[in-house]
Amino acid sequence: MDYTLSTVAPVVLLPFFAFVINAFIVKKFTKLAVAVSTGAIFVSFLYALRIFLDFLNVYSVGYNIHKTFTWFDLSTGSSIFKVNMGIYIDNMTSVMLLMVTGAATIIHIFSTWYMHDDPRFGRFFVYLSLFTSAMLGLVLSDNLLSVFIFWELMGFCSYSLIGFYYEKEGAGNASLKAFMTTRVGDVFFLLGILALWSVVGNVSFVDIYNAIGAGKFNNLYALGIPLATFAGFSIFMGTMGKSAQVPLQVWLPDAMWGPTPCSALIHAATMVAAGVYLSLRMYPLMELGHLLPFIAIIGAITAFGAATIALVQTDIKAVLAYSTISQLGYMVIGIGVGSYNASFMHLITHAVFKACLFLSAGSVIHSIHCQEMPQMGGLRKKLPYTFFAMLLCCFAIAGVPFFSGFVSKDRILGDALVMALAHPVYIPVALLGFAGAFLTAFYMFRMLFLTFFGEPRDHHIYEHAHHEHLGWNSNIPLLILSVFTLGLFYSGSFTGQGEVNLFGTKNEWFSTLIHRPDSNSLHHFAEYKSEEFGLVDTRDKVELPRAHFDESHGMSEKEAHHVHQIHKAGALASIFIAFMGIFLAYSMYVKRSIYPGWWTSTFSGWTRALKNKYYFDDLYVKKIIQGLLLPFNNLLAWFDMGIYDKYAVDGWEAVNRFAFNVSRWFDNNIIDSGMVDGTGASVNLMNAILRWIQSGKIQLYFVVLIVVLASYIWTIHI
Amino acid sequence: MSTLNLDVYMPVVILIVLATLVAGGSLLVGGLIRPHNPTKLKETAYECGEEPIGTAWANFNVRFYVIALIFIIFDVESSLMFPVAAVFKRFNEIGLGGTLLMSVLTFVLVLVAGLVYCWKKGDLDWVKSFHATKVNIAAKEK
Amino acid sequence: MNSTIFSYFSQSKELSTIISGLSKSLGFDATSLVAFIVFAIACLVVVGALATIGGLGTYAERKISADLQARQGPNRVGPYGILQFLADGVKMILKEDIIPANADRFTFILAPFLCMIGVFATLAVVPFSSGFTLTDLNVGIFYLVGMASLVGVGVFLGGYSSNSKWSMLGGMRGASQIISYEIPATITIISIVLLAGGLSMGTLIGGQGGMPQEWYMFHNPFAFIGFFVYFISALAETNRAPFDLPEAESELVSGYHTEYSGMRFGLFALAEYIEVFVVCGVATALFLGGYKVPFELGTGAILVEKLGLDIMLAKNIGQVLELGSFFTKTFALYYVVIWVRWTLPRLRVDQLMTLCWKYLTPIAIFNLLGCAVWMYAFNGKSIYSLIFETASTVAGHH
Amino acid sequence: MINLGSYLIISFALFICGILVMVARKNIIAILLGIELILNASALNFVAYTKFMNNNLDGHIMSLFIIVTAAAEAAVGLGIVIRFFQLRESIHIDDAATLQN
Amino acid sequence: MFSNTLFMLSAALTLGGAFAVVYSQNLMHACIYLLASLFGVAGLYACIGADFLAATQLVVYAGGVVILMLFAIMLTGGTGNKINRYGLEKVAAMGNKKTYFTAGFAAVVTSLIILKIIASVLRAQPSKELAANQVTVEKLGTLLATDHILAFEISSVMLLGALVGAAIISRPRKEKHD
Repeated sequence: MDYTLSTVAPVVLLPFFAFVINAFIVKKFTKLAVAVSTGAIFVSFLYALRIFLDFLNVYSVGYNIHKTFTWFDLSTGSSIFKVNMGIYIDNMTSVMLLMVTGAATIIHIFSTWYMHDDPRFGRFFVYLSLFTSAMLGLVLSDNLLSVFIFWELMGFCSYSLIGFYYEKEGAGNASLKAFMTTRVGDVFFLLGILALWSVVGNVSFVDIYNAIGAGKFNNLYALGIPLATFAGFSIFMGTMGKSAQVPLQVWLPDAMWGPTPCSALIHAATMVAAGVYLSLRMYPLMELGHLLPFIAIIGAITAFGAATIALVQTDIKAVLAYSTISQLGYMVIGIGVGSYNASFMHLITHAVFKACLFLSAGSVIHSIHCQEMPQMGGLRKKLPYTFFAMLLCCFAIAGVPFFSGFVSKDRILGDALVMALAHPVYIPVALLGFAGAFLTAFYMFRMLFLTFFGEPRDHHIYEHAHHEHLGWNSNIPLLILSVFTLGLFYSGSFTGQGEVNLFGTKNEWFSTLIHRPDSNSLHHFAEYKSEEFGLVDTRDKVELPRAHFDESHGMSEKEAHHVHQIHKAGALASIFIAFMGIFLAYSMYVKRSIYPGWWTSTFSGWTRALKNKYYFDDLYVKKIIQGLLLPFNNLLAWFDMGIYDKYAVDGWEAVNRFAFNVSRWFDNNIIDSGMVDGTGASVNLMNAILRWIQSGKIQLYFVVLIVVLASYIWTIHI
Repeated sequence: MSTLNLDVYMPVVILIVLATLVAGGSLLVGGLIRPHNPTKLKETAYECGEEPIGTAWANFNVRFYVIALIFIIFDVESSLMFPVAAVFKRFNEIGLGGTLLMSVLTFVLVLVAGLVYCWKKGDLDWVKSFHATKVNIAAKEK
Repeated sequence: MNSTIFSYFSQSKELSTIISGLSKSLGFDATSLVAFIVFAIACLVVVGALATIGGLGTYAERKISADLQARQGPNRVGPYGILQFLADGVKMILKEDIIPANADRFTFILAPFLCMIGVFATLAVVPFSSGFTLTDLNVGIFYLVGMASLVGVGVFLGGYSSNSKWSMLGGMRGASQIISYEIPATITIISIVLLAGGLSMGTLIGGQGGMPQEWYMFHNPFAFIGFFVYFISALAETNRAPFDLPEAESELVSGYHTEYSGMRFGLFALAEYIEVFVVCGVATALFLGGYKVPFELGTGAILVEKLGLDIMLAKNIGQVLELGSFFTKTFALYYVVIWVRWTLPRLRVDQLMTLCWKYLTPIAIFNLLGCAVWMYAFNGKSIYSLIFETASTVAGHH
Repeated sequence: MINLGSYLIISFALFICGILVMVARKNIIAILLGIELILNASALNFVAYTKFMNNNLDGHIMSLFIIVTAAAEAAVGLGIVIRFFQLRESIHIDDAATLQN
Repeated sequence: MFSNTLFMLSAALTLGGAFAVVYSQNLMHACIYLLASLFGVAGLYACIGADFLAATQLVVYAGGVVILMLFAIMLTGGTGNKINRYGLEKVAAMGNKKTYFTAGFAAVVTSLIILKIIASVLRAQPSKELAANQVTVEKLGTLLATDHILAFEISSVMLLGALVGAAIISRPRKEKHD
């Protein structure tokens, strides 16, 4: 089909117009505003679906649509300063569009139930609309500058959403924290954009690829390090901020102060995905800058560290928040080990099951008005649909076969294993990755069991939890999302390892369509020419040869077989690990009351150790785990408090204290002993001058301004 | 290319001069023949026979200013609209009328929003203060 | 680039001989000099004529008022009292000139001058005929709007400078009324500019024709409404009844010119009457086809073709016809202005503002957008041609 | 006679007058008058340069927007003056120094 | 010939008005002089072919800004009673020796700078024939509708902001009873 502005723009503009309209009508017509927002995002979803189906129909790696227009043109003569804006849709973008609009639609619908008794019901939707449109704009952008614009817009929206309950002090602080922390990354991101601009003269993705392919970055240095490294690192810092990687992860757990649907949106579909998406887009730059090991290690630390923290959380949303960080770590590992396609797939699968998890958690919280897991328990009878959805999602995130998380995460882990065998730097990455996978399975099921299984621990809460009915806007969204946790939709095969192909190879659309722009094939972008809006699209003009993007490109048959073997081993290992985790959780929280005999007979060596837990209820169990993991936990807490609080806050205080001491000494010894009068007089004099200058009289300021400006102009040569 | 020629503005200047001459001339001619015996009573301002108290240059109601304010905004708007309106026909002939229509529509509607705001807030009501006072008094009595 | 009265006369051979002869004898290009002379004479003629029209306007007003009220009106000076305005003028000149002691003398003297300048300068672009337009500036109608706004300053200063409470109130009211009604008037003008595609009077009238169905007034429904909006606004802008609040006798004695006596008052009155004429002329030019004569008689081409007249003579005859057309329409509007005065009662000041801001301005904006949409939707065709086309299509002619 | 130099001189003189008014007056409205003068000087410069240097219309656009901005500025500025007068019964600029201490 | 006359007249009006604004001790008169000066600027625009700008200058300044200022002067008590009920100078002085001295200083500094900037232009006087004025309205309209469409639209938003802001600021409010 022929894409024009009018067929693509509605995807972004509909939510944005919804935002604009709702901003005016929200006070008087709350219901209408909600309907407008939801309707807009739904129509937007239909557009995205159409684009996606179109791309699936073309089914070509290189098919893309790139339309630009000149934003402004300040070129004079030979010096070209021209900024283009435009849209760039390739396979990745189309999948992202579908994911974002789909998840946002579900979340909108769910919010109509979750937020309906909130006094700021309508305003929530206003923010949601803006947030979604910003994310969609980011996804559609063809250059880093507009990515940055939407990036910041999203930053603002997340600030508003996290601080939605601004009466609560914690919410206000959390929103500030999120805003400030991401700002650190954004400054670097902007630096990276500028660095790229200085080389490429443009910041469109395609032009950057062209520049990389043409070797423009060779022998360029910034601050003594290669410019590609500098730019890549700066942009990755942006990712670290937005996608909550160590050490900028601190904001994300606090983001749960916002309403739960907004957490779903931030954690699943939009905000955190933006960072990973950016890094994926800039993958050739990262590769050129030799940043991949660094990225992988950052990801591994995040993945494992966050998982360990999640073990000891009692707040259901906190567990989910840390699991988000951990899963983001996996995506970053995927980038780091060159597993481009799997990393992106994990982004999508994670978006789906994490949205579902958050909505389920929201459903639980809304039902019992409590977030603490130790007070829950046995809720599966009261909330059967929620339980069902959450169970599927937990399977997915834990990496149980046939579920989406398995497909994507195990590809990442398999590639990590391959890299680890190839290069020792990656060994800790693989180890931490597998350990994190184990912990993930464990803590997710711990959460599930604590919430839904066992006996109700707080009967008061249990009694007051209303029985769930199959409401169209409360449970249907969960069930829809939970269906999409099946791996089938992403791989076309059940295991994702290419072993059981249900519908033939062609149906492995994900791994066929999404491919990293390889460094050695980047020069193909040079033939590319961007199109102005309104002209024909660039279908097939950038038809890159399939071979260049083949997974096995550059590998011999034998090597490919070797890699395949390792993948297989990794898959088996992770299946084992996942079941181990689930099993452990089960054994800790449910098992004894149900099959104690089976336990003792199978694992007789473990019986004594585990027996101790028989007489502990959940609180003690938690204490033990906390005791075992306390050192590590403390290490992470030290990151949070020791680094930020100590050096930023306390360090500054220490400096101040020191300065105070020095000045006191100065005061006592020098000033008081004989210089008081003289100093006093001089201070008075200075005071008089300053007072005269700082008179609040605008005209005097004006004169001073003139004089300063004059002296400046006088010194420059005209 | 012809050189700079500003003859088209000649009538403007001539007319302005002529206006001054007509006005000044008639006053001057009149000054020669008309009587001139000022008295104190003649030179006071007319207030239906009463002695004027104080000066007339007192504070005026701020609604005059609000009216002038809305006026100047729309004045500026119209001066921006004139050139765009002048090219509308030509744009329409070459098929860009829709685009221009949209931009004109946006431009005007934004300003209409301002007018509506002022309307809703009662800045366009001349007798609002009177009405407001009444309402106030009624509220106080309650 | 602009057609002026000078460029019209330059078409005749006599003028070019005069110019070349003068250039030879004086030793420099005499075009400007001759142009100056032509312009000066033309301006004098226009000002003279307009002053007479203004004077006759007062007479006509009194006569028509008298008719409407079934009385005689002025009938002593000259036949049917037609020289009454001369007598009034002489009286005004002979009246004692009083400047109040507390007045701000500088602004007191300046105010009538501003009114005069503002009104007279607008005469430069009033299209009496295709040739006899003093100068057809590119920004004609916009220039007219700008110059006319000087009158507002003059009115305000007149009220302010007298240092009298009546005057002050009248001046404030007058100024805010003038500026308020400038908005609907200007926006309506923009909608006509939209139809015509240019700001100069030549373009504005050129898009119309001699027959009523070719006038912009009947171009589309919005322009039809626009005519009335413009006419009402014009009445208010010139402080004519029923919008003569600034000089409402019953409440403000005489408004902003209470303290003005003799010729100074006369100047205000003269400016007002000429402005009424100018405004009627503009309404004619914008909505009623201006100087256009039916069947393109104004260009004289038909006369040359059918009667074999000399080109210049034919053109001159065409100009006279155009002048007739313009003045007929304008005087008709002038009559309506006077007629309205005795038909409608004066508005209250709050009704005045309500009418302007809550009725006329929204309607004017609606008309502007409506005209734009009409232009876009029907490709700039008038409603008559649309009907005509449809009819001829239906009838099978094409 | 009509050349860039004379236009620059005129706009220069206008600018200086504006500065004199702005600094010398203590009346806020008078200061606004000075600002109008300065804005006009700059707008005049734009048009003069665009006429004598490259003969396109960008300077006209610039001047047009200067005029637009000046009108908006005058509206808001005078609004503030009026409000200030309602509060303090003064439009002396030195009275507007509440933030000084 | 006439061009020079028009230019001279406009320049004289502009500069005379501007100097009178500086010189005048009466606010109302200063406002009138400002009107004269702006009128002159319109003439100057007309001299170099900016006929639309000249007309805009007339419409916006003569018809709009000056009236607004005159109104504001009246609303702040005209030029009458000089002392308000707090004993403050109500209509502030139009300056005294000290302020004029400061202003003169600022003016001298500024003029030095500006002269330095424009010196090169003044020294090299091009004496070529000036081209005839073009039709600007249509071109301006085209520019506004194409290249500067964003500025055009945003100016409407700015005007809206000015309208709403100024209306809020200057809206009459009920006095507190103290």
